[in-house]
Amino acid sequence: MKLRKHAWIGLVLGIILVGALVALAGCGGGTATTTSSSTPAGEQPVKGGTLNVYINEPVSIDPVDLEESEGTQVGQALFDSLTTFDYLTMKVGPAAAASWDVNADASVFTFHLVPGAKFHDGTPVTAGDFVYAWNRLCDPANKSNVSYHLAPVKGFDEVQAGTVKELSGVKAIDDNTLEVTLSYSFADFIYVVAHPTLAPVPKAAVEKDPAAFSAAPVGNGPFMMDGTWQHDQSIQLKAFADYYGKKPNIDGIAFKIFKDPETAFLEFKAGNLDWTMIPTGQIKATQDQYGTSDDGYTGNPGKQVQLGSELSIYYLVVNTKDDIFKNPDLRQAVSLAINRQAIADTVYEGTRAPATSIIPPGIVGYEDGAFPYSKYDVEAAKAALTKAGYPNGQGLPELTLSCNSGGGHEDVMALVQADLKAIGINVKTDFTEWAAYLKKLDDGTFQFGRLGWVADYPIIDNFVYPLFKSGSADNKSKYENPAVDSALEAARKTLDESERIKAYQAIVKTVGQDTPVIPIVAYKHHHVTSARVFNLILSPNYLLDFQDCWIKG
Amino acid sequence: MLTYIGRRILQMIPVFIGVTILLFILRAPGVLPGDPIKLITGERAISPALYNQIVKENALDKPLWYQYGRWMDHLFHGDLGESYQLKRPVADILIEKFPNTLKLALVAILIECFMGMAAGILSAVKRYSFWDVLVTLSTSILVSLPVFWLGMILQVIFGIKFKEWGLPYLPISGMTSADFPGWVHYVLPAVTLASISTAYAARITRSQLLEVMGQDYMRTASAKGLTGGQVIWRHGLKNALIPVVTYLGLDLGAMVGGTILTETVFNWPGIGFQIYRAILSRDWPIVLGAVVIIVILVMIINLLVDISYAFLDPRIRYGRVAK
Amino acid sequence: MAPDFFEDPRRRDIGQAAEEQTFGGSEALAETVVAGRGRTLRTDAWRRLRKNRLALAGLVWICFMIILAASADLWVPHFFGAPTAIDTSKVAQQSLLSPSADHPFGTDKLGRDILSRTIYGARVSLIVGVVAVAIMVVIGLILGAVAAYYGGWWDSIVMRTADVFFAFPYILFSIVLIALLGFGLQTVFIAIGVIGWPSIARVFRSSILSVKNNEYVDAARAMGASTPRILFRHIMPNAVAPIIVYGTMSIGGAILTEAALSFLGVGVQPPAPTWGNMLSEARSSLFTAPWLMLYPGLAILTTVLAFVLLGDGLRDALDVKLKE
Amino acid sequence: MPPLLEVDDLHMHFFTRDGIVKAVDGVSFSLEPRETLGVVGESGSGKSVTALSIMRLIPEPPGKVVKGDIRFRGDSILAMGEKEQRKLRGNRIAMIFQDPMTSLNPVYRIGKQIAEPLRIHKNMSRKDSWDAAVELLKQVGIPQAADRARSYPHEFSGGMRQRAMIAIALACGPDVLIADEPTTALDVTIQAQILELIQEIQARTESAIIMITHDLGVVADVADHVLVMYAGRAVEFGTADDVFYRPLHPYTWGLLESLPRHDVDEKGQLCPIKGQPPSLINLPQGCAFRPRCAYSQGVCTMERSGLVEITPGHFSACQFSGDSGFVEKACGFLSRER
Repeated sequence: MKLRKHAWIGLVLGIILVGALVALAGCGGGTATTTSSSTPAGEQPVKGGTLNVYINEPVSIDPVDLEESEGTQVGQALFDSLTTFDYLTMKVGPAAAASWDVNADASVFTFHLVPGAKFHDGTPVTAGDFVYAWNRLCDPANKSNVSYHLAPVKGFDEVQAGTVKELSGVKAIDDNTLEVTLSYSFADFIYVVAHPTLAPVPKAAVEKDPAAFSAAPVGNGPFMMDGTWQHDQSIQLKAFADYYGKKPNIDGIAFKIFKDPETAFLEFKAGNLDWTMIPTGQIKATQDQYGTSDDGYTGNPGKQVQLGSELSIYYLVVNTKDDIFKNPDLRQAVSLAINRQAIADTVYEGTRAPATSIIPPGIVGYEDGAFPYSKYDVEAAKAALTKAGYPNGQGLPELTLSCNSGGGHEDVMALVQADLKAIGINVKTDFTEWAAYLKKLDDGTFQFGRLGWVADYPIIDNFVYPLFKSGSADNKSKYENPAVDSALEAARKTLDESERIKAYQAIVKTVGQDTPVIPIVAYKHHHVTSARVFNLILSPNYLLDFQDCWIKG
Repeated sequence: MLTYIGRRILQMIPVFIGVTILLFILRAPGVLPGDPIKLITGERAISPALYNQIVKENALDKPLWYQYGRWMDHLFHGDLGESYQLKRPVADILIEKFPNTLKLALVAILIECFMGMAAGILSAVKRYSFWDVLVTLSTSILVSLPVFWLGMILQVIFGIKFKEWGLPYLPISGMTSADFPGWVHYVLPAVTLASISTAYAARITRSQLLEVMGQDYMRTASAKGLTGGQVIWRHGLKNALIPVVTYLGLDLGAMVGGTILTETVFNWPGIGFQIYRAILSRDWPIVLGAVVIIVILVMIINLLVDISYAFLDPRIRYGRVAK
Repeated sequence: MAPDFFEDPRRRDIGQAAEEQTFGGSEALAETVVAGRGRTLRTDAWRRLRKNRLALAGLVWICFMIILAASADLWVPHFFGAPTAIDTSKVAQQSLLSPSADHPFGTDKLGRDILSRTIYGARVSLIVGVVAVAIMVVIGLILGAVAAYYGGWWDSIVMRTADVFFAFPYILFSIVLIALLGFGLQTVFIAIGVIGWPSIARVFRSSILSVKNNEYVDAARAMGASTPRILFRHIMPNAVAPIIVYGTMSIGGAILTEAALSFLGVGVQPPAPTWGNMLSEARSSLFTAPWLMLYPGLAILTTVLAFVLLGDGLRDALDVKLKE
Repeated sequence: MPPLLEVDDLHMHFFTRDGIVKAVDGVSFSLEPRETLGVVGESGSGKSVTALSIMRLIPEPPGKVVKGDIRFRGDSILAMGEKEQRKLRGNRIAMIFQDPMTSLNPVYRIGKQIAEPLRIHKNMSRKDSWDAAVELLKQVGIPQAADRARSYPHEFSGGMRQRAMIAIALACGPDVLIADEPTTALDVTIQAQILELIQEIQARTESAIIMITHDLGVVADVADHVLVMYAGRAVEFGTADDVFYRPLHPYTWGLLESLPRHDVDEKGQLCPIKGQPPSLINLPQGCAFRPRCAYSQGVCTMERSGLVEITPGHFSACQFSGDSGFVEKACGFLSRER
């Protein structure tokens, strides 16, 4: 190309433009400014305002399929279940059921509903609505992912098989009395019925137009739909005037739907969100800028970053049927070699805690250090490796660490790889997409990989039964221990709460010795509230308390 | 002309069948790893009742050819099936998402049209000047930019930094928000989406215009006593812009399915991201439905581009060209 | 405007439609003046390329990147550390350091040196670019030759298949292919190569068609030359220039596609350092560590730009007008 | 009264990367109303550049008039502003181009293209200009002009397009009509028709015509005066009879010899001029024609002759043109036979 002399000015200008861009992006370090913190001590709740909340696109906001966190977040605002779990006292309390009775062997539960409670359309909430909702949940035609919540209820298997339409174990004695019969003793069932997916639904509204109901569910909770679900955009809620319980301070909630936390966080920074997830990598800076919540759960101006424990655990699943990994000493060696603190500090910037058990903090009966090998001890790891028959890794073939890609697990896997290399175990990583990865886990064609487990209820049973019971579909380690199996059945039948907890704690210790799974980190929240929101609590099971927060300014 | 259109529509049929067969082959069990239905419940195992229900509803236990026939039959009755994961009719999902992508694409095409053509005309008319070099260089840079990187930079500068500096700033994600009128949300995503194509449009405009400016009829026009501007405006542009129009048409077609990156960066509730997610979760009803609609749309757009040729360029008479 | 172009505009994909436009144009007057000094095409093209300062800058930059990438093992780990080396005992202190003398581009979350990763990232990008385009060209040449030389049904089948490929959204198609083949470097270039062939096939097909009926080809045929011989001796030399130009530009495109796929998490898998992976990782630290985003992005931009400028220069130098 | 059009020592040079191209390097002539001037020369001799310089259609840069002037009715066109120049162009001075196939805009109807100069220069309405265009099409011999005006160029044959081009040129009734090789691209039979048409028009409209051609045969029939150009310079100028029957310059002789002659026997040899026209950047020293000239002598390499009036009104730029013996001897055969 021929250039006229002064045309080179253009070239120079272009270069300067690029340079300016570089400089601009370079100075984007974000100067930490401390927000002037108003102490919430003297603050009184103020009425009004709409809370802008970040969520991902939910799968469903209808109780028939409240599975993942996002839909559940919306569902719990729209619906009240029979009971509720109070994380401050670690006790189950009343919600739609004012009280309940349990029979002697904990197989029949009788719930007494709050009289006069209404659905958002004004119809009364009756025991029949629970019966309808639970049958609806179990009917295969409704394709619920979460019908398993009702698996203990008598008649569940028959309904699932499609032979009958109604759960034989659920009866409305009268409008305000619901009787539930289980097919086995399960004292923890009162924790189960706290789940929002077991909330009542008004039959008339559902059957008029099921699709419309799913897009704008009519519930019995403190908030009601304001319009319908705008897919991928927003779900708007407003306070329900006839709510039977404590009425919220705020007028409404706008759940704004984002594809990823990065974008949402940008919106938060731009002032358009009152609560969002902090992308990992920006947590420290966000703490510096917005201050950290004292208890990790309650967000108040100046103390806005929530870093409390969640009921989730991140672990490595080891294939106990693998020729090499069937050796428990090797599994223990691997577990001892992993520097969980480094993972928690660098990858998660301290927003996850090193896991010392498959049970995370926040679960009733949690014990620190229940998994004896779930700690970082290089010398012990080397000893275990020698005991396993591979001194300094000699004779040990290269191991394959499988993982699904795109979930942000790459950094964790890189650190695990580096840790194992340090004691002489060579590991190669094998990333596949989620679909292929899950197939590997199901087929048992893996050596070790990663998984996470999120508790539905704050009880140990919710971890150990699905993960370690022989033949359980969620038992990807293919762990088989008859002693654990029988202890599990016994624990479920134990009526006394403290006895039961002890029984479960013993099971956890047994499993910990065998190390079919290697706990890595327990999840913590990494969320932030805006400076105008007071007392916004994010519970360990990832539910926001919309009733007690208020907005000012 | 009508026979031409008819012939073109006939030509579409094998392409359509090819695309759908290709998708069904990919969908066949064992081709792509992973059981789509087991994915529905994520890390938790799926209940047999739910599994069987979805197999039954989708006739997944039947042979593949039967499923293909069934799917085609449903398609002709306007039924695209139901998403495994979202458990909603695919048609509903597409009706929600397609307009968003189309709207964004149209705004992007408008930007391309004006910015691209203006830059192309400027650099062709002022050839070898400062402006020409600027346009040439900036179009080269634009086509070399990763779209998602550009999007991120725009977000930081116009969404975050501008706000920090107290300047008028722009929304950085989504289609709606309380603080801005709806159209403002289009600015950054549309600029990002249009970036590469604007550069191409500018390049095509420039080279076409330069070629046209060397044509004898341009000299004829000057010899008539038209001003330089009139010559380019009246005689040059109409000739030069015909290929640009083709390009824009094809580009609109490409954008209908190719906006995943922009949609991801700007959280745009469009079809591209939906398909991407559906592929990863093996939600075949959505993949099939969306791709089929995209293919049909692209074919229609291409046909319209061809037909518009006949109106723009009188030399084209399809009936005669057909061999 | 040749009728074939109008008969089916879909035969030209977007990139091609855009790239086939000449940017330098012919300088008719100067050309007539200097014409007729006997030179071979190659030296003539080289002379013209040398005069194009932008294209030359592109070439120099590409050579620079190749040298950096090829020699990386010799010096990069020594000065900046290996691109995947992690010391878990010190990772907390090494994490997210801003640019300094030790780490001129800073470090990422796991304490890995960004400069080192950027240099090693060039390997992946260049390899993906070159190999993907090589696959693209080989498939495209074979199918383009078959379509053009045999014509008739062969032509229809190849061109309709190309239509099917074009009808499918490009990035989605790559994702499906990657899902089919599993993750990995090989998969990425196979996916890009397999999807890109129709453009090459069309360019090649039209080059062949434009010379197929030339007299010298007829003459060769009359003298009993075999079909492959005719293809290679008479047609290839004429078709090679457009392929070189299109191939050069496609390398830039392939690098961008690789980055996009890695950005979406379906490309080359971590911990392998690729520019797309680095950008994907950087997205979560947009505010705290903007340099994470800056350097890989600039690396992609400059490298792709270099190929684009070189491609433009080659097109002008070889006087290729792909639209025939 | 000044002449209608006067070209005075015009030097049009092009400044390129490779050097200065002296495309026109000192050409002068003048034109009176109703007069026809033939300009003859090979490709690259500068005849088209001369015509385009008059129209001011040479892009500047790279072109530049380094010396000389062009005057229309005594007013320097070069000194005029762009606006006044445009008022002349297509209005008082019009041009017909060589290739009718490419000189019409393919996307507009013929009628619109003919009407365009009328709309610019005469401020005619769309309707009036269209009617005038149809009338013009009739005048240039297009049957069913009203229908044909609605056609696009590609629907016209070559001859019809050239008629349409002529109609465009004639639209405003120009004083000077420049025809740049108007028949070169046409079939032989059509060529004659077009030439006839041009003559007919001249008779009717009293325009002056500059007929540019490489074919001396064409000018012989129509021109009053003939200007022979070589390498950017005039080498011979005179009346058509003078140049045709009493040519003085060896280059003119070469042109005449290369004419197919219908009046002598069929076997008469065509004698093309040997060699190539010189590069306009590096003109040979002395006479530019010298390397190709069969009669060159030592003196030709030393200096070049300007145009010299040999007989009244008949100029030549050959050293030896004044030597009637030389002329007789060298080309006697030509003049005798004609």
